[in-house]
Order: sequence, then C-alpha cells, then structure tokens
Amino acid sequence: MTAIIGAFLSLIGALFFLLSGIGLIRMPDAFNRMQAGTKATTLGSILFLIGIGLQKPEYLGRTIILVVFIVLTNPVSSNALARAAHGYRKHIGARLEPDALAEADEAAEVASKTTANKEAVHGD
Amino acid sequence: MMRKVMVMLALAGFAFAFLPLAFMAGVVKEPGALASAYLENSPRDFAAANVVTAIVVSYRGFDTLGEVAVLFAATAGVGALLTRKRLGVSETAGNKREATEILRTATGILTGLLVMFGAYIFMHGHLTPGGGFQGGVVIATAVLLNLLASPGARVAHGVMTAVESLSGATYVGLGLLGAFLAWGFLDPRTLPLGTLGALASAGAIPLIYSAIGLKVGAELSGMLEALKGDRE
Amino acid sequence: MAIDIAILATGVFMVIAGIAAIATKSLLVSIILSGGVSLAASVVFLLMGAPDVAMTEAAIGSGLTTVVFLYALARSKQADDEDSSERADTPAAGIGGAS
Amino acid sequence: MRTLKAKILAMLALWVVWMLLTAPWSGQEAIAGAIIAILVAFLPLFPASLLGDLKLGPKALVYMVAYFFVFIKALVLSNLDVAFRVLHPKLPIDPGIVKVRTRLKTPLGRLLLANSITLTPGTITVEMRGEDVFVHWIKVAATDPESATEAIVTGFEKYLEVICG
Amino acid sequence: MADTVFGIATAITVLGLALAGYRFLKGPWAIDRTVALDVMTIITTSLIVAFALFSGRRIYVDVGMVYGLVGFVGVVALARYLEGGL
Repeated sequence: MTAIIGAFLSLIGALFFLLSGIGLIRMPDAFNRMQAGTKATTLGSILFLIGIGLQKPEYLGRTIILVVFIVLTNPVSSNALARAAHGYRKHIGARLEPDALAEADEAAEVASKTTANKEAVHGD
Repeated sequence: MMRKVMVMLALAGFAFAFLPLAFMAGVVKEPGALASAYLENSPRDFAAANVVTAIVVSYRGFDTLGEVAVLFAATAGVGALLTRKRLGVSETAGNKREATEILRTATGILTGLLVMFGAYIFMHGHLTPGGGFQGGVVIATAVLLNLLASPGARVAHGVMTAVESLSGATYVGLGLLGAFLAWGFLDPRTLPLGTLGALASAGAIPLIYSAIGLKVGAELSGMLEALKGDRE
Repeated sequence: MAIDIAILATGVFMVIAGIAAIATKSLLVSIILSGGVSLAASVVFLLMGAPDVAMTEAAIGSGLTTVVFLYALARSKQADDEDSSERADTPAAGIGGAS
Repeated sequence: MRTLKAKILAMLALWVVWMLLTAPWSGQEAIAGAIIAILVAFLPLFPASLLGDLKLGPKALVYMVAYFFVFIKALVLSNLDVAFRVLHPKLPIDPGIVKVRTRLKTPLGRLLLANSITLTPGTITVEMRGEDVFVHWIKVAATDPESATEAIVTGFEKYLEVICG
Repeated sequence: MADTVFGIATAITVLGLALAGYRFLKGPWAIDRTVALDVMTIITTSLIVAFALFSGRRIYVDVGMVYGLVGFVGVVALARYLEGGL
C-alpha cells in the first residue's frame, strides 16, 4: 500500500519537474526562469524523493537528508544567481517595472559622491 | 575557422568510435581472468565489500602513494607560482564584491555538514563507492564555499599544513607497519580483518583511506586558497 | 534496453555540449558548457555501473575543475585590467553572449 | 554559554545526520559518528555559533511545528501559482523588484526568512541590506514598502520572531 | 502497479530534464545557462536516486548526494564570478 502511495507521490513530483522545464523554456528572462525553476524543482524533488523513500523504506534515511539539503541550498543558490543577474539587467533585457534595488544603488552612489566632495572641500 | 572544423571532425570521430560501447553496457559478460581473480580473492583476503577499494589501497597500494605524491607536487607548484608578486596584482581584495549575508549565513550552517559528509565518504570507502580522493574533494568543497562566501577570509595555514603533514606521515607509517607486521609495504592486514560489511573491517584500509582523505582535502584547500590570488 | 537508450541520449547531449563549447566565442560559456559535459559524463559512468568513477568525475571533473577554470579566468582578467589601467566595472565584461 | 549551546546543538544534528546516512544501525557506526560529530563541532576552523540563536522553550517548539505547516502550505501554493502562470497561454507576468522591511536581527532568522520568501508565491529574495529586503515579484501588486511588507513578510515574521529572535 | 506508475514518473522527469537541457544549450546568456544548470543538477540528482531504486543498489544514492552537493557549489561559484566577487 505504501509503495503505491509512494509511486503516486513520485508521479506528482515528476509533473513539477516537467513544469520547471516548461517554465525554463517559456519564461522571457532569467529572473522569471529562476522563479519557475527554483520553486518547481524544490517541491518536485521533495515529492519525488519522499515517494522513493516510501517505496523502499531502507532508502528513507538518505532521501530525507537529500531533501533537507535541497530545501536548504536551492533558495541560496537562486538568491546568489538573482543578485548576479541584477547586475546584467539591461543586457538580458529584463523588464523590471519598479526597480527598488537599482534606485537604492543609485541613491547610495550619489550619497558617496557628495560625501567625497564634502571631504575634498574640507581638505581644501 | 579551419581549426574549429578539424576539432569538430575529431569530436565526431570519437563519438562514432565510442558508439559500440553504448550498446555493450547492458550485456552481462564473463569477467576476464584478472578481474575474476580480484573478485574472488579480495573479499577473502581483505574482507572489503568494495573490490575497487581493495585494489586501489592494497593490491595497487604503491600506485596510490605515487598519486598522492604527484598531487602534492602539483599543489605545491600552484602555490609557489601564484604568489601575489608573481601575478603582479596589487590589491585584488579591494575590487571584489562582497557576497550577500544569506550566502555567508548558509555557509556557516553547511560547512559542518559538508566536512562530516566528506568524513563519511572516506571512512566508508571499503563499503560504499568513494574513498580518500572523493572525500578529500568534498572537504575541499567546504573550504571553497567559505572562500566564495567571504573573499577576504584567510584559511588557517598552520592548521592546514599540520593536517597535511600528519596525515601523510600516518599513511607512510601504516605502510611501514604493514611491511613489518604483515606481508609487505602497505599491506592492510596489520589489524584484525573483522566481518565483511561492518565499519571496523578490512584491516587498516579505513585508517589508510582516512589519512589519504585528510591529506587530499588539505592539499586541495591550499591550492584553492592560492588560486584566490591575494595571499601574501 | 532502456539503459542503452539513456546512455545514448546522455552521450548525444555530451557531444552537442562539447561542440557548442568549442564553437562559442566566450570563454565563460565554454567553461559552463564543459561543466555540463562533465556532469553528463558522470551520469554515463553511473549508468554503466561504475559508481566509484562516477563519484570521482562528479567531484573532480565538474566541481573542482570548473572552479579552477573560473578562478583562472578571473585572475587573468584582473591582470589584463591592471595592464590597461581600466577597472572591470562595466557589467558587459563577463556576460558571455549568444553562442 | 550561547556558544556551548550552539556547539551541542550542532553536534546532535551532525550525529543524527550520520545515523540517517548509515541506515542499518550498529554500535560501531554510532560510536564513530559520535567521535566525528564532536570533532567537527569543536573544530576551531568552522564556528557553528549560528545555531545558538535557536530558542528551545515549549512556545518556540509549538511555533516551529506551526511554521513547518505554514511553510509547506506556502510552498504548495507557490507551485500552483507557477503552474498557472507557466501554462497560461498569455503568460500573465508583470515583474519588478520591490523593497520590504524586516524586524529580524539574528542571522539564522534572516536566512530562514530569505529562504521562505524565495519559496513562496511569486517572489525571490535578491538582496538584503540591514532591515531592507529587496524582492523580485513576478506580478507586482503593491509598490510602497508598507503594503508589500504586509503581503510578503508578515506571514513568516511572526513565527520566526518567536523561533529565533 | 507501483512499478508502472513509477516508470511513468521517471519518463516525465526525463522529459523535464530534456527541456532544461535545451535551455542549457541554447542560452542565450550565460546567466540563463547557469539557471538551467542549477535545475538540471537537481533533476539529475533525483534521477540518480531513481536509478538506484531500479537497479536495487542502495549505495548509488551516495553518488547522487555528492552530485547534488558539487552542483550547488559549482552554481554558487558561477554566480559569484558573474557578479565579480571571485
């Protein structure tokens, strides 16, 4: 009985894997591809691996470690990628309607420039 | 253009030449004389469930010692070449962008897990796939993650050198012990063989593989730190 | 039978990625694609029943070698920038375009 | 005191992971795992003081369980949202980066918050600076920080504040 | 019953992997390839565990764990290179 439940859980997880693939193909830029890829593979791998663990109970320990590892690391790597992609937003043609991060960067740059000018004036 | 075409032709030729290999994988064949001798003897001689480990550590133990020595020479060469003066790069650390807080925190949590996983791999080399080299690379990966998360950080050189020297000395010492107590240099039968499949089995193989793993991990960490480029 | 098809498909992916790695002009894209080749090679080794080799290929071939290449690329670019006394502030420096 | 608590927690966690890895349990494996866990947790190279922020009172434990279910629900909802957007023939997206605020101070809490935001409907954490969190939102519904915080952060923050300050 | 359903699940997963591989080969930007590499690593890790189940050898799961770990660190290294922090 648990074997059949596990197989169906794996099937649902596989559908989410397929969804992540379709998302990578259809989405227009890297940020949105990341949205589809990260979320769908995380839930997909949880369901797929736990399904395998239910089919063969002696696999369950290792698949649980693998699931914890993926849930912990997958958002971190996609966060690092998103930050890297933000540096290239004009290149990759990403449409970002309000871009609060770019505004904050510009504000910080202007602030540092004005303080530098003040210091220069002070030095004179 | 011509060069690229030639390279692609060579690549296609390789693909064609290796095509029959793909169809042979599922076919069960009789292993050759040497292979069947190994398969038959190694569980009896060394009580190692993983035959590859028995071959690498015992039957071909001297080769493995040579490989470790070659790796040591290579990393020492990288370390000697990539000092700051030689590269002519003055203040590289200043130009580097800091990583996010998220990556730094996650690194702090993951490092212990990765080091322990590396230890698991090289301690179970005689039971599961993997062994000293793979476990050492996993440990080096943990150090690499720290270097990626905080480029300005320094790896404790003294600790690395101490670990490397100690594990290298342990490796050679275990080999000499085999020469005196058992049949020859690097013979693992200095400890009781134990039952097939338990952790404390296969004589000294787990100890030898632990020494190799720590040595490889320390060497590769030192190499990555040298590649980081801004060391004194 | 299914295993033969899997090996063949992974091998085709490896060949295409290898050709693309040669054909591209950007060094960065070349490094990424050769990392993909190594990951596929590791799967082929596992499918052929050599888990030790597969683990070595995954750990060294795709992890360590890719990172060493990336470090080398970053270092050589820094040396170039210092020579021409320009800083690599422009994001265009490392994006790697269409292959 | 806090460091010692962190080390002991890290040791226990590592030992549990070791036992899960070596599934058919035996005494030898348990002893070897304990030795390795103590060595790794007390190694001076890798400080594990992050786990010291975790609170272990009965209220925190109840909130941990509740947070687990909230997280799973948000994860499933976000995947259904992705499925809707990806499979819709017109791709209903309107992406942008908005700024939200968090009150969390401890590194562990901020990591958990960032990971939770990344795995919930339509959002990815891009950057964290002080109390500002910049979030890529696949369909921007609110641009001012207050209402965006209300929509994205508050649901997790009230649990994480109890779990790890 | 369970075997059939699980076989279908594996076939669907391979299809998802093929779509991600298409994006990996096509690009157009390095960052797109890296995103596709991230997705491919996780799907392949799951497939290695499924292969361990098919061939009935639990030790293959270890290979999958090393694979997932190395893939994560590789993607983080690529991201750090792209943002100029390496």
